Amino acid sequence: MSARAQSTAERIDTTAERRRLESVVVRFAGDSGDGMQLTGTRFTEAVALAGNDLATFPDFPAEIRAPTGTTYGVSAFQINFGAREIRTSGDQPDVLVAMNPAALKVNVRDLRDGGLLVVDTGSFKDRDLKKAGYEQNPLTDGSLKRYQVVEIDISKLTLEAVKATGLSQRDALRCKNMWTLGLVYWMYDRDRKATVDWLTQRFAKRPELAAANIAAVNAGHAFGETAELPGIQGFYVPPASISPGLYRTVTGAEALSWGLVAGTQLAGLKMVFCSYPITPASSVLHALAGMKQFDVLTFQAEDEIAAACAAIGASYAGALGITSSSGPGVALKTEAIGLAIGVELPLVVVNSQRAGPSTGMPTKTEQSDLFQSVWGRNADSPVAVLAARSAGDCFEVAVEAVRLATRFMTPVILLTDGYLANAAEPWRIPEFAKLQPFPVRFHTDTAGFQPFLRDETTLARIWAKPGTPGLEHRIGGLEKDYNTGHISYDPDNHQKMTEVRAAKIRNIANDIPPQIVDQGRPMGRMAVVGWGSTYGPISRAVSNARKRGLDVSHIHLRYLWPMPRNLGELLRGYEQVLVPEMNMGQLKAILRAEYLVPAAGLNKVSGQPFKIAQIEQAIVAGLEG
Amino acid sequence: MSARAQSTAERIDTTAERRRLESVVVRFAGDSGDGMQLTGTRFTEAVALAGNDLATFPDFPAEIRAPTGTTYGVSAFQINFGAREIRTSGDQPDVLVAMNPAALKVNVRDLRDGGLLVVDTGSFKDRDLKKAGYEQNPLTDGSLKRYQVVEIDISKLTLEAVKATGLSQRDALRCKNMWTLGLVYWMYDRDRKATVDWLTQRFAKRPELAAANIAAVNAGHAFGETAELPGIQGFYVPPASISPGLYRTVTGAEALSWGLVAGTQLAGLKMVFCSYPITPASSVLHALAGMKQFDVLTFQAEDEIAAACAAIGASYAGALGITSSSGPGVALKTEAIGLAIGVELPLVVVNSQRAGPSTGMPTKTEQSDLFQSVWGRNADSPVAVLAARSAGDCFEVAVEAVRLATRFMTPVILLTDGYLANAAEPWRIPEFAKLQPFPVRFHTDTAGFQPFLRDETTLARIWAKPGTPGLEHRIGGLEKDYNTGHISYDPDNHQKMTEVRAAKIRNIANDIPPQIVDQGRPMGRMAVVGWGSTYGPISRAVSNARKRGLDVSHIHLRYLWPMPRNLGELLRGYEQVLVPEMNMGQLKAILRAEYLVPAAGLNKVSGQPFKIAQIEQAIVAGLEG
Amino acid sequence: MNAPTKIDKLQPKDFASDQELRWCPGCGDYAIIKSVHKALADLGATRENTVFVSGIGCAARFPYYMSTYGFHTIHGRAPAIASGIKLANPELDVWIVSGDGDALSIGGNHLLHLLRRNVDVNFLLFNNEIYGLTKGQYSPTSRLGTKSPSTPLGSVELPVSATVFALGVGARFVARGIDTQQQRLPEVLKRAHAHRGASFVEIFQNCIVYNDGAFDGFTAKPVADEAQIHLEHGKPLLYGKDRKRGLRLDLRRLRLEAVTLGEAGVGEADILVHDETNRTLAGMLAALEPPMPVAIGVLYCDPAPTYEAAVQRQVDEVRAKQSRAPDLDALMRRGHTWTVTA
Amino acid sequence: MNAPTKIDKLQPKDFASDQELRWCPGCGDYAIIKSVHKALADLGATRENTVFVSGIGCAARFPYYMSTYGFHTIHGRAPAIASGIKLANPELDVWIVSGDGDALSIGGNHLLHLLRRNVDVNFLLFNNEIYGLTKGQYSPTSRLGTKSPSTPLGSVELPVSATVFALGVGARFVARGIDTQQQRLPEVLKRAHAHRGASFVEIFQNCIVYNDGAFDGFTAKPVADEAQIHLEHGKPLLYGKDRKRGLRLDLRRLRLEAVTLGEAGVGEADILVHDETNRTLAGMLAALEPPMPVAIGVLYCDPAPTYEAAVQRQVDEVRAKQSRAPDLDALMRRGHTWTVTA
Ligand SMILES: Cc1ncc(C[n+]2csc(CCOP(=O)(O)OP(=O)(O)O)c2C)c(N)n1
Ligand SMILES: Cc1ncc(C[n+]2csc(CCOP(=O)(O)OP(=O)(O)O)c2C)c(N)n1
Ligand code: SF4
Ligand code: SF4
Ligand SMILES: [Mg+2]
Ligand SMILES: [Mg+2]
Repeated sequence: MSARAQSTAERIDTTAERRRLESVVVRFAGDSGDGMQLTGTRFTEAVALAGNDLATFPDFPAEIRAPTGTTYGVSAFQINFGAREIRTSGDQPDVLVAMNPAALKVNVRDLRDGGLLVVDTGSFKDRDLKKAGYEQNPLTDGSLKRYQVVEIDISKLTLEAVKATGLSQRDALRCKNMWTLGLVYWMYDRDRKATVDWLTQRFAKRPELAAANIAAVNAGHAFGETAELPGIQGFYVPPASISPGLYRTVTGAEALSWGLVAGTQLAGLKMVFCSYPITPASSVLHALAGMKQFDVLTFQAEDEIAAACAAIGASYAGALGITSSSGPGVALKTEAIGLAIGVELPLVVVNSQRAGPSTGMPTKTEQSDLFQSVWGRNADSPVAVLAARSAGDCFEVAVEAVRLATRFMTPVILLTDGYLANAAEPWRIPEFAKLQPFPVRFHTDTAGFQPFLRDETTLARIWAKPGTPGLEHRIGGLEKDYNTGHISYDPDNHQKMTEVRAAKIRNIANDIPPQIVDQGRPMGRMAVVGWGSTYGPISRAVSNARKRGLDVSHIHLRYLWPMPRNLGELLRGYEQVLVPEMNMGQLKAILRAEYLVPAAGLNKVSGQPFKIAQIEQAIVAGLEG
Repeated sequence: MSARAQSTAERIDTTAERRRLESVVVRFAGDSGDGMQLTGTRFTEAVALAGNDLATFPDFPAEIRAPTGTTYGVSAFQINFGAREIRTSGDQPDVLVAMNPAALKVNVRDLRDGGLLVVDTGSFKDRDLKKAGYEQNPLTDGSLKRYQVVEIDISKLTLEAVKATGLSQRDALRCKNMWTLGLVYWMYDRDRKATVDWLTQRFAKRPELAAANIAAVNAGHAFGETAELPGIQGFYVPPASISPGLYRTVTGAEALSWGLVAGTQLAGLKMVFCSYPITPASSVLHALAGMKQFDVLTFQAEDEIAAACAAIGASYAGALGITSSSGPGVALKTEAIGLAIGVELPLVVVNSQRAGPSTGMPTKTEQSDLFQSVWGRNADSPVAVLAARSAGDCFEVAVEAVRLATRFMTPVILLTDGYLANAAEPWRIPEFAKLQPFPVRFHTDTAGFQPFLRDETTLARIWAKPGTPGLEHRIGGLEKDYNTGHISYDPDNHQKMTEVRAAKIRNIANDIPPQIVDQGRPMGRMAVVGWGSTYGPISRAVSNARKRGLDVSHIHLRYLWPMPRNLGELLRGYEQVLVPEMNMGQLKAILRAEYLVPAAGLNKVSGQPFKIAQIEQAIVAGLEG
Repeated sequence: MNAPTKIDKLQPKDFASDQELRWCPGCGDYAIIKSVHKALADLGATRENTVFVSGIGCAARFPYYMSTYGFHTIHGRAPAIASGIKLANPELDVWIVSGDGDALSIGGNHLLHLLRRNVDVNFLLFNNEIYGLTKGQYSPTSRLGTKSPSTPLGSVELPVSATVFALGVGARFVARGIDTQQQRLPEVLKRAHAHRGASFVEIFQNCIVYNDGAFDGFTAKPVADEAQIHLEHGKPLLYGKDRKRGLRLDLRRLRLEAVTLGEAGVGEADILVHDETNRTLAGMLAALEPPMPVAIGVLYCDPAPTYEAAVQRQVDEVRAKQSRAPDLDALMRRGHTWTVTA
Repeated sequence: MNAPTKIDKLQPKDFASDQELRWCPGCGDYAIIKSVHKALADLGATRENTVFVSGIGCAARFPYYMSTYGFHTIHGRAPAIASGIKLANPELDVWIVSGDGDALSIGGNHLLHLLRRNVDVNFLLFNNEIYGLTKGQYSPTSRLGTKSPSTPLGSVELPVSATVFALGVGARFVARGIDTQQQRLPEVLKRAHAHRGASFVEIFQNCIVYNDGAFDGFTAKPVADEAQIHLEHGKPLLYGKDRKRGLRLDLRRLRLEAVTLGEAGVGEADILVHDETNRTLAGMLAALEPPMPVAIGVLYCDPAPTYEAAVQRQVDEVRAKQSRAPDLDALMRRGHTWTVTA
């Protein structure tokens, strides 16, 4: 199947003279004031419109606005795009654009040997070098000889390009990023039109800025075409074979927000989304705060405990309460989640994981809250735990979380991470009408009513909401009698209730699809088992290993608790089980505990996603070593 | 070895005419206003003084002061005492004293078939029966025919006995419990003197009450001697063989408090104990609030979070911060514990577990916070986890918790439970001078100082306290550079720091004794592995099974994380591993995850301790089934 | 809060649930629940639209004893849970019952924000100046020197005043009642209910077991008349058996002083008139402690828009602007999209 | 708090750590840290006995930039951690630095109890009326209608006033400062330091990125003189360029009114005199908002015994009563014991 992307713009065919590439990894790096995220986002769009598959990795500084020119103020955006299926943002950039010495210093070690390094010499003044902590000028001291260095005075060229618009020097220099983008557009033969349109719209009220930025894009592009600099060469990356449909780029935070809205709409419920800001979870709050038309209320609570409790209150009153945070904030919600388990109310808890322990590295990614999700509560307190594997997958998983929470009257923890939240990827937009509705039926029958009547199949209790005449009842965190719902301290009853709570959650396994094997055989020498945002690198690493002829399969879990009912048997069919995780071995421990399979861990806890090569090496070592 | 207990009182030898018993289980049950806990405590003392081994189980109502005569207002105290080693409070009472119909209703089902049931007919009026929810009088409807029922109008006999003291009827009736105690003293030939002394002292300011109560004890005793009621028969329970030494009875809460004081004294530190009241943890706060002479400060914080944080602040400032709570309260401390892990400060977290989830059954016992302790935090956040097996063991474990916290600069979670906290057991009092001191050495050397300098062996960081000139430094929850301690977002550094935090805790395994086998062979057909307060019933069940000739061993863990370094190998030496727990299988999961041993669970979640028979049956089923 | 009037109005007893009351015999909570039953009956409340929410504590057992909807939650968090309930369904008539520990120790922050946000609920704080349920430890309202299991030598912390706190965080309705005042308390509760927005009512409640007689200093029969001042908006601040005593503003020291009519030239004109809408006066009244008379009744009432109404208004405005049903498909297709064909 | 005087007193710059300041260029925090350095130098503070404790937020980065001891803890909990520090070592001079979210959103309850208990620390609240670190969401002090990422249509909650709150929960020292007032702010900090017990200082701090100019209404040069009133104990409440404006008590409405000397018969005698020890006056001053002048300086100062001293006193008393070293063996042997012999 061959795919072709149609954008509104006409594509000029200049492919003839260009070198064809299957995929390429570009990283834009500069000061946080240099607009690298914006540059990356625009480039992503252009690349997507050209029909490439792609993956991105935005890497923000921890500080809001670090002093200009410092290493900790460096902001970077990496994109991997290609003519084949792209599964990660790329192990190593082929191209690094460094807008200043600090950006160079922080990023250059990642560039592949022989890679292209574009630097703005206009920002390599002595002061700039000192701020970045360089003793000597790296452009002249020979330290960059492993790379193909292209020095351009982008600052000066930009100033010239936008002179006509009469901007102040300061404002004019802010167009540097667009000049650079223009140059890169030329290099990869990507269309400027979408960017030009976007700039026009963005600066509708300040046309001089629009003009200047557009002039910069065009000048950068023209520079590529005319300046015959060694290294600045035209490439061609053909479109990828992508399933047909309507596409957009989406971040995990966006897809998650839309998925939650879709889910509550499918359930026929009002959403009360309760959160307290925390990096990297806040973007979901921000997105939903702007979606009031869907009967979405957002509540910025005084803290995470209040957020969880307000969500529980909302569910009690017959809406769907959702709460969202990151690890340390979810830790604070623990006691409240216990209440939701005890009173058996639906609740969705979104955890955008970040590097810990404690405050850790808030802007860096990690998947180390799995233990907390599955087992991190006092008492026997089972809940369902799901994880999204990619930005787009966040949508589906969010819908599923809402479905399970309402169907089983239980909290559901949905795990994403800082990487998923921020990374953008192309996404085939679903059609709402094609999603299966799962309308909630509130209990209204007064005959034989008690609040803990259970559905025989799901074991879920009924949902009787305040305002319903004749169903007045009291619930609470104390143990309840199985038959009447009243407070009970009876020993046998507590045993029975504990068991039914556990059975209800275990039962979910009968309501979810059996585990499929993503790649490879359903048995064999090795299964690589992953969850969450490691999907991309695992998938590519397994592909690569399989191309080498190794007998290895990839299994990726969406359901972390309960696990799919066939998983134990499936895993027992492999000689080795390798579990790559961005933590010290949490899924590994759960798999071992559940299935007694000798799962081994591959653990990366650096705040950075896995590189494909790391996983590939581990597979090879396991099978050939 | 034969043992003889010497009390201040002379023992009258009436053993000749009495039936000899190896052990006996008595339960006193009555209204919460009837003074059953006091009765039990006095009886415990008399029995201990007589040289028996014993174990008790106090069972309070959940309400502060439930209305008289209701079933939920029933308070009970069970004691198992004997001429042999006593390991539990007994599966089934041999004797039940029921002071009113409600007490009968709640407790009678536990009495063994043929057991002795003593009821106060004076409290079996129609109103009393109705309050207890009896439609018919159980004394006359034949429902008690499986038991040997002894009906005595204790109310009336007590009134007569104390008439001379001129007390009001109300006050006089309050002596009923002492009358009953007198009767039971006679039955088991236990000395009244300690009780008489105690009453005299207790009511020193109200001699008429002392006189009345003493008269009641004596009258009950005399009644036993004279009234030839069938069933009221004299028994003789010879002293047990007990290691020599000075003994007292102690509750877990007391022993724990003393152990924490001993530990901080051995470390040479001031203790700052920070807590927020919660059942069943408050008693430790209460005990320590009265121990100011030992440089113990207690801080009743505004909530559990503040309590944990204040303890961390105290440790930062160079004292030992300790915080104590129960499951839901410990859940709230999670984020703060993460901070202590991140900044590597000593902290002891005591969790007196209770039945959950959520508020659950606050007055009932459970051991379901193991997951929370070992794995219940966001991020990779290892801490040490210890558990006490008995009231007396709380002392030793508390000392050990302080030792590990200060030696390894880490939070240590110490698990007890509601049962341990309240149950009293005889305890050989340790001598403080014989305990090994482990004085803390604060860092003072300014040369090459940085706050995260580590000890090569323990990997613990140094402890440099504010007030020390030249060591001014900043610490915090953000990731720290391994070498300088400054904030670091470096990927490799985070990996290294995560690994060193994990290694430091794993290292503790080299600092603790290897796991011993409590009973049985160090390999064989089955190991029964327990932790915490299940020690008693497991121990007896394994003894019983071994007497039947079954090849079964008992292993009881004090160190839940890290586990003793020989444990994996040890467990692999058994064909079966059975893990009885008062939860749904938490240690079981950890053992499976750690050692891939096919541990099987025996799970009781009823808010009540295991019965010996339950465990014995499971052993038999496993080995013979 | 809606209070639909029905033809056959419910009686006080109709608001009792079938559960046996399990407070200690003699506990002040028995009297309070009676007043609540009466107030609800007087208001013509319905069971189905009334929700009682509580945290943990003796007071917090309250919902179990009501025949309305009820939610016994976790310690200190009832305000947050109630906020969620009101966001989900602003039509419900929500009452929160809390103790001094629940409301002002662990729950202080949630109460602060509930009052500040002005969520339309009635918050009843049963202040017994002790932790009842956990067996008698001192609480944030316990007086200095309180001996308790955790403070065997007496507490050393200055207590917080519930009403001064409520005013300080911006509450728009602040009132006080006494458990045993079976005539007055229902009236205060009805005022609280009538107020749109967060209504804060402190009720002095005797804990017979752990803090018996804590309020005798101003509630005991013999002293009550002289030790309490009952506030009425627009009426002079007079009190005492013969209403001969009154409160005057000491201008020099900017504080209230107790004076006697007819003595030292004090006339009616010297006596301050109660103005519920004056926060400064409310603050001074709230701070009165024996030997000054303790202020009972509505200290402050000055309505402002409620939180949930404002939130809902934003939603409604957005929805009103939409020409057609909100369309998730359209939203997801906003911005740049592209089509891939086979 | 101890402040040993040394021969070679440290200079302001000596209190800076070796870490580069990482606030946004132009952030008000730069000005504040300068004032703190100056105040410490003036006080003759030592680095080793000074501890800066903070929660999380931009403001909370403060400790890293000080050459003293420092503890950057978790969001909202600095008051609790500081309490533990003071219990362990009352000799330390503890400063807490917090933001409006840290102190009044997640940390409101801990601040309440810190102030109520009167722990001897200095609490500095950098109020920028926004969540800086998490990129600009509204905070509990943000004004009604604040547009932020979480309130795109404007916030609908009434803000809490930091100083009114502090007074409401029983703080014994309440003051205000402005980031850029490099002369005045150190003086306020020194007063806070001199006060034994919890000192609460609200500092208006400009967040140039997310809430730029929030306080321009009363801090901008052209308006400052007429829009601020600087409080001095015992001095009349006058303000304005020529000190012609003053505050008078409107007796009928029991509130402050702004008057002009010489106009409408207003004389010096009509102007209230500032009395730091009067809580009612402090409350009225704290509540002043534009167009009334904003009160800057020490609003309230009325010392009471500190918490940690009272706690320590109980310990000392117990220990003094002990004739010999405390004996754990004796304690464990108290009550009934028995000996088992072999
Ligand atoms: C998280 C948590 N911490 C502590 C407790 C224990 N606890 C229950 S109620 C209570 C305080 C009760 O005092 P108050 O709120 O004044 O209510 P009262 O019992 O006096 O009515 C405490 C500390 C708990 N249930 N949950
Ligand atoms: C438990 C927890 N919740 C949330 C956060 C995220 N967070 C960090 S700082 C902050 C608020 C910052 O605002 P403020 O206290 O006003 O300080 P500022 O940055 O404005 O100085 C938040 C919500 C966190 N770090 N920890
Ligand atoms: S302990 Fe006190 S507050 Fe609780 S029920 Fe008993 S009397 Fe009432
Ligand atoms: S975001 Fe605002 S408060 Fe934070 S450092 Fe920047 S300017 Fe300062
Ligand atoms: Mg109370
Ligand atoms: Mg702020």
